[in-house]
Amino acid sequence: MTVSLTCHGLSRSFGALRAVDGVDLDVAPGGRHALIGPNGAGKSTLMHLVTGALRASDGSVRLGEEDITGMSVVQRARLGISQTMQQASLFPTMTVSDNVLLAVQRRHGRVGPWPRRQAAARRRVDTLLERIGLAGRGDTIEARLSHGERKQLELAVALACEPRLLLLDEPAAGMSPAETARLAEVIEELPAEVTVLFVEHDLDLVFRLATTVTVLHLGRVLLTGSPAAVRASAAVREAYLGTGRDEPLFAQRTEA
Amino acid sequence: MSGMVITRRRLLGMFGATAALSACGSSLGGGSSSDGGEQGAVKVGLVIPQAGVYAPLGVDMKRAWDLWLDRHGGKVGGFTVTTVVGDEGETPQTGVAAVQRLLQSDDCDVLVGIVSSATALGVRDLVTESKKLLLIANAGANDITGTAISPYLWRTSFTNGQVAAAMGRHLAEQGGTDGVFVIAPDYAAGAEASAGFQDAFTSGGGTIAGAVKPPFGTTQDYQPFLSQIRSSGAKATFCFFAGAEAVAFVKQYRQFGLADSVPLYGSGFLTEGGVLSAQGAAAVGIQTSLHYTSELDNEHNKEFVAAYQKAHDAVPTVYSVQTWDAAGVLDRALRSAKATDGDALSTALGKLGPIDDSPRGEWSFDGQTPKQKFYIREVEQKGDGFVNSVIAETDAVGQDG
Amino acid sequence: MAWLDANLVSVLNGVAIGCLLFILAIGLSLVFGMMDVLNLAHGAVFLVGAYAGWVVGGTDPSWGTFLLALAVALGIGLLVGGGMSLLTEPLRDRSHLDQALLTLGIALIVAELLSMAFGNDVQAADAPPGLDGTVSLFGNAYPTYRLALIGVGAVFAVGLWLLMSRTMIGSVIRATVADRDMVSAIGIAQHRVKLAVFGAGSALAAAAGVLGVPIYGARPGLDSTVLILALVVVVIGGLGSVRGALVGALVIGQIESLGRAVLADAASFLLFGALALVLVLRPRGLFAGAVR
Amino acid sequence: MSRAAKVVVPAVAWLALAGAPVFLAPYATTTLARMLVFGLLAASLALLVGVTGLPSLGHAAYFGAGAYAAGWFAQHVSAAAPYPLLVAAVTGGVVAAATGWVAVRARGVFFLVLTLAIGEIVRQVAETWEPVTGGSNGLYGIPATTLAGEPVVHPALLYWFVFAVFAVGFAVLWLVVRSPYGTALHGIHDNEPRMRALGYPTGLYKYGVFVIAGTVAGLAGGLLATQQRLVTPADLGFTTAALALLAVIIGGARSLWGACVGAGLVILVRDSLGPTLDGHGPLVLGVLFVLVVYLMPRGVAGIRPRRAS
Repeated sequence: MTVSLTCHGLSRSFGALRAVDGVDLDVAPGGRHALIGPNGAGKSTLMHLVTGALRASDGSVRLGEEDITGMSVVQRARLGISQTMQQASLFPTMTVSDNVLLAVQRRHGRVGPWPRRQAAARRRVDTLLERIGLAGRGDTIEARLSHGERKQLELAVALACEPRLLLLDEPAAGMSPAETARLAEVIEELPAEVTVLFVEHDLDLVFRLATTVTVLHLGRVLLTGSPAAVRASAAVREAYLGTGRDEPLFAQRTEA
Repeated sequence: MSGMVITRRRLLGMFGATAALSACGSSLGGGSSSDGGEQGAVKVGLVIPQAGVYAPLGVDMKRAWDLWLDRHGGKVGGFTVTTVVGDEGETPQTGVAAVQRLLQSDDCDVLVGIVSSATALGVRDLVTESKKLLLIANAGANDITGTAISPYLWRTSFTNGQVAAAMGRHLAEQGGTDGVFVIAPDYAAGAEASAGFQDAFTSGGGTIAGAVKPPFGTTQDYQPFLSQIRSSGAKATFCFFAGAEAVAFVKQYRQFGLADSVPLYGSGFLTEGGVLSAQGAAAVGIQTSLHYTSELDNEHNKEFVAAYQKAHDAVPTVYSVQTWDAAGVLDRALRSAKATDGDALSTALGKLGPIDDSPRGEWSFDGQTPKQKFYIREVEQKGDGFVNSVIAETDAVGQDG
Repeated sequence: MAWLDANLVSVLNGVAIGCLLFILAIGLSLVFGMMDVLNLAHGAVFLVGAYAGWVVGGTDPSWGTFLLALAVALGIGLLVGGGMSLLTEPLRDRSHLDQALLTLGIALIVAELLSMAFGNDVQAADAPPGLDGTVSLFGNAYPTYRLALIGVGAVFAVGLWLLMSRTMIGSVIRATVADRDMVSAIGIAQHRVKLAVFGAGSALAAAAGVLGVPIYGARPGLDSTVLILALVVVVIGGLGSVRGALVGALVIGQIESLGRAVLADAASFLLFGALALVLVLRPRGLFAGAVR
Repeated sequence: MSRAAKVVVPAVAWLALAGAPVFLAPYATTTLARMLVFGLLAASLALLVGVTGLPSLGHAAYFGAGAYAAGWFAQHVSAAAPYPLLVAAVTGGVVAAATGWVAVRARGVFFLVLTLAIGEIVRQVAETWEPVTGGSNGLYGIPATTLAGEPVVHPALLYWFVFAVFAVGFAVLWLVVRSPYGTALHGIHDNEPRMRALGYPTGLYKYGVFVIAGTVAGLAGGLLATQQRLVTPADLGFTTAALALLAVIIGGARSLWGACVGAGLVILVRDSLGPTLDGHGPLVLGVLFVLVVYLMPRGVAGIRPRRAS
């Protein structure tokens, strides 16, 4: 049940720019693996290569034993890869419940063109919303949610797919401290057999959740190790500060 | 529920019967019918295209209808006429809806008009089931008074085959133009005209050099077909075109230098009415067959043309005359039927005999469509305008030419 | 030999018709490619130009009146196009369908206004002096005006190519086709680009109307016939590129000319048969490259 | 709208439609029947445009294909209900299946152009395939539909027949919208890339709804042949497609009911008002198009356009 994610020599170019350049990445089954690095390091591109939104120029991606390099987004999703996106974008004219229901019915129901009562699916939706902190917001139209709420909903939708591999792209960006704390709890409460790979700028969160951290720099892997090893690494400090960037090391970014 | 419907219908029926009785009564009271005799009223639905490509024909038809009423004191066959105009538009979608409205909502007694054959065929069942008379003043599909015949649809115009066959017979009789190329657009009327011409021409001993069907409605440029005519070595060309296509074809026929080497013949719509002024000098010399031209030298036509010009400052066209004659035969039918229902009028039309006061010359019904003479006309310049002068006329022929 | 002669004329004629179609379709293609607006009023603008050519130029135009008509049509086209750009501006954030339907409404209104102003009769006019005769080609008479159209089309094509490849305006246009948001991000006001392209595209359509009068005339219903042709051209050629519009126009010119001459029996099916073929094989047109 | 109103209003509307012939004169009944026919076409288009976000300019092709099929079948095989209508629905679906795969590959404005082109191709076939379609004159003299051997010609009976079939077609659409599949279509409308990320094969879903909408449009076409007993190339032309879209927009795009109300208005303007306007019918329709586009604040399809990702 529990799967690993293995990237080998993974590359992606945009014209002359090699956004991801020969990355080897091993995410252990049931691991909590964080991906960090300065802006432009290739974190999001790497995530897209794993979800299938972008196709690799070179290298391979494996989920457990299965080579998924040539698979479409849809096929990968059906293998159990689920994701939240950096810019929260769901289904703006649907209710919060229906947003989650879309994921639940894909995972559990048969999506036929005739009505079903879906009582079980609705119960699942309510349970998830409660777990994520959106209880009572089920009948709200998605477009009316606050930014933080929308990020929560993203996570709820991703979890509703009952993924084997969960990819989180900056899950805490734009969240209030209280929301971030709730998010951390939710992730910590995830079943151990779910493998998690996440990109995050909030290092407190990273060090709280991650079992392994990979640092990307200029499209390459700079370092993979335990949180403590990464914190102590001189090379990481160099990568963040030595390239002339003036942002403080590992500071929490606020971003719209 | 249905009880209520029946009650309604009964009520309507009673109204209708009352109206019919009163009409009858006044007719009896007035003795033998005369021009001044008040026989009642008739509501006529005039179905003419007011929008779309056929709209110019609608104008000519409306003018003729108005002129007829104007010259007969607003009465047809002794009945006071109320005219309701319905816009036929360009397609049966609008045409059928207009007829439906005139029959069912405006309660018209008689319908006159209809330019498009598709619309005429499309309203056949509607008209037949409501047992009202429809006098078709243009639509020329053979089937309207052929395989799709209904006792309630009569026609004062022509059939597509009949017009073209007149030219076929004429050319065959003339001889010397063996090897004629036939071009007509790829739709029902074009096919009927093409077949009508070819049958008449070949059975008269002529030979066909080739035939082609340009796409209907979308052909702006006839060069590919003109090239074909040239390379076929034809001695003459027969064509069937109307409206914008007639203008484009005639102008391009001259632009590509064919007009001087391969004489052009056609069904009369090629050079009739508004299209002739658009063609201008390019049309000079073209010979066409038709059952009318404003140049006809007969008493009724001269009077008609003068009155028409006075009233509308325009020269009448074949479309005007067809509508004028529709009014004329309706006048006779109402006079003898003394009723406005379709059955009585249809019976009356069947007994009508020759129409001797038409601007087109004498004609009569053969079946439910005219048996009439055809004129071979040639386009000439007259003053600063152009006219179709008569150079020959044929014997009277019916539906199939 | 006669067969060959006849078909050489058809090929040449296809080029002439293609040139006219190119001038007509380029505006539609650019507005479509740059602004994502399907302008269903493009045919109506052509008809406005045709009536301008007939009214200003007269049925037997001199060079003076013909050129004046061309100038008038360019002016009116610019105004109409600019107007449509402004009218679609409030719909900027709405779906493609809204904008297409708005232009359809405008097309119906414009066509109806034209028929009210100029009647429903078919109008035709001659070519200006010197071009209204015929020349002998391969032993066959051929209208001089159509040969001249090839020249005009070539001038337009070269001019537009130079504009697109050698000028600032051209690079903005190409960049807009490729990535509209990028262009606005570097500080070029999108609504200005749109106004300019809409105006210029419509002006060209109106000019095509004047140039087309000696062949097509001016009449109700011409707008929709021409719109369909222009749409087929841009779909076949691919959207938003001058090269695509040119190739599409020349291909359609040949289909309408040589194709109809050679395959006369299938003439009615040729145009849409070719379209269907392209749609199945290359749904984004023959020259859909960087275009979204 | 309150919960009670959500039940009461549709109930009253259905009852009024069912009882209409009792209160209305024959012409009004016939017109209402035509509105129902066009309404079913518009509702099937609303499933594409409003629910799924596929703005088709060629939907009349399937309507017309169904109409021709029903007319041809009634003329040559049997006019006994429900066979011509079944043939119509199947034909609509088959033609949609044969052409839809080209269309659903395209996005945004390309979808508009491709569907328009498909519509024109189908219309051209209708104009030219004379032995079957009757060419430019169309299919006329279609026999009246028979029910238990009796021809249905009386305006009220014909209306009830049309109404019953309309109800069936409408119910199909309604059920689809309320099914899990309908929820998925709504999701595709809102955010297609996201639906793919959830594991929905959206291309297949769009193709499916295209075929369903084509089938119901074919059924509506069959009703047209039944009701009008005439089918011509104009019935599947661009004008018909555009008017159906207009009806959908007037109704607010999302709502199947709204589309039917919009269809009623369009038919009223075109068929009842149009013929009395001295040829200015097209002008009124043009103004209607412009007004509707500006006055529908949520936009035609009720969506914010998304950037292609």
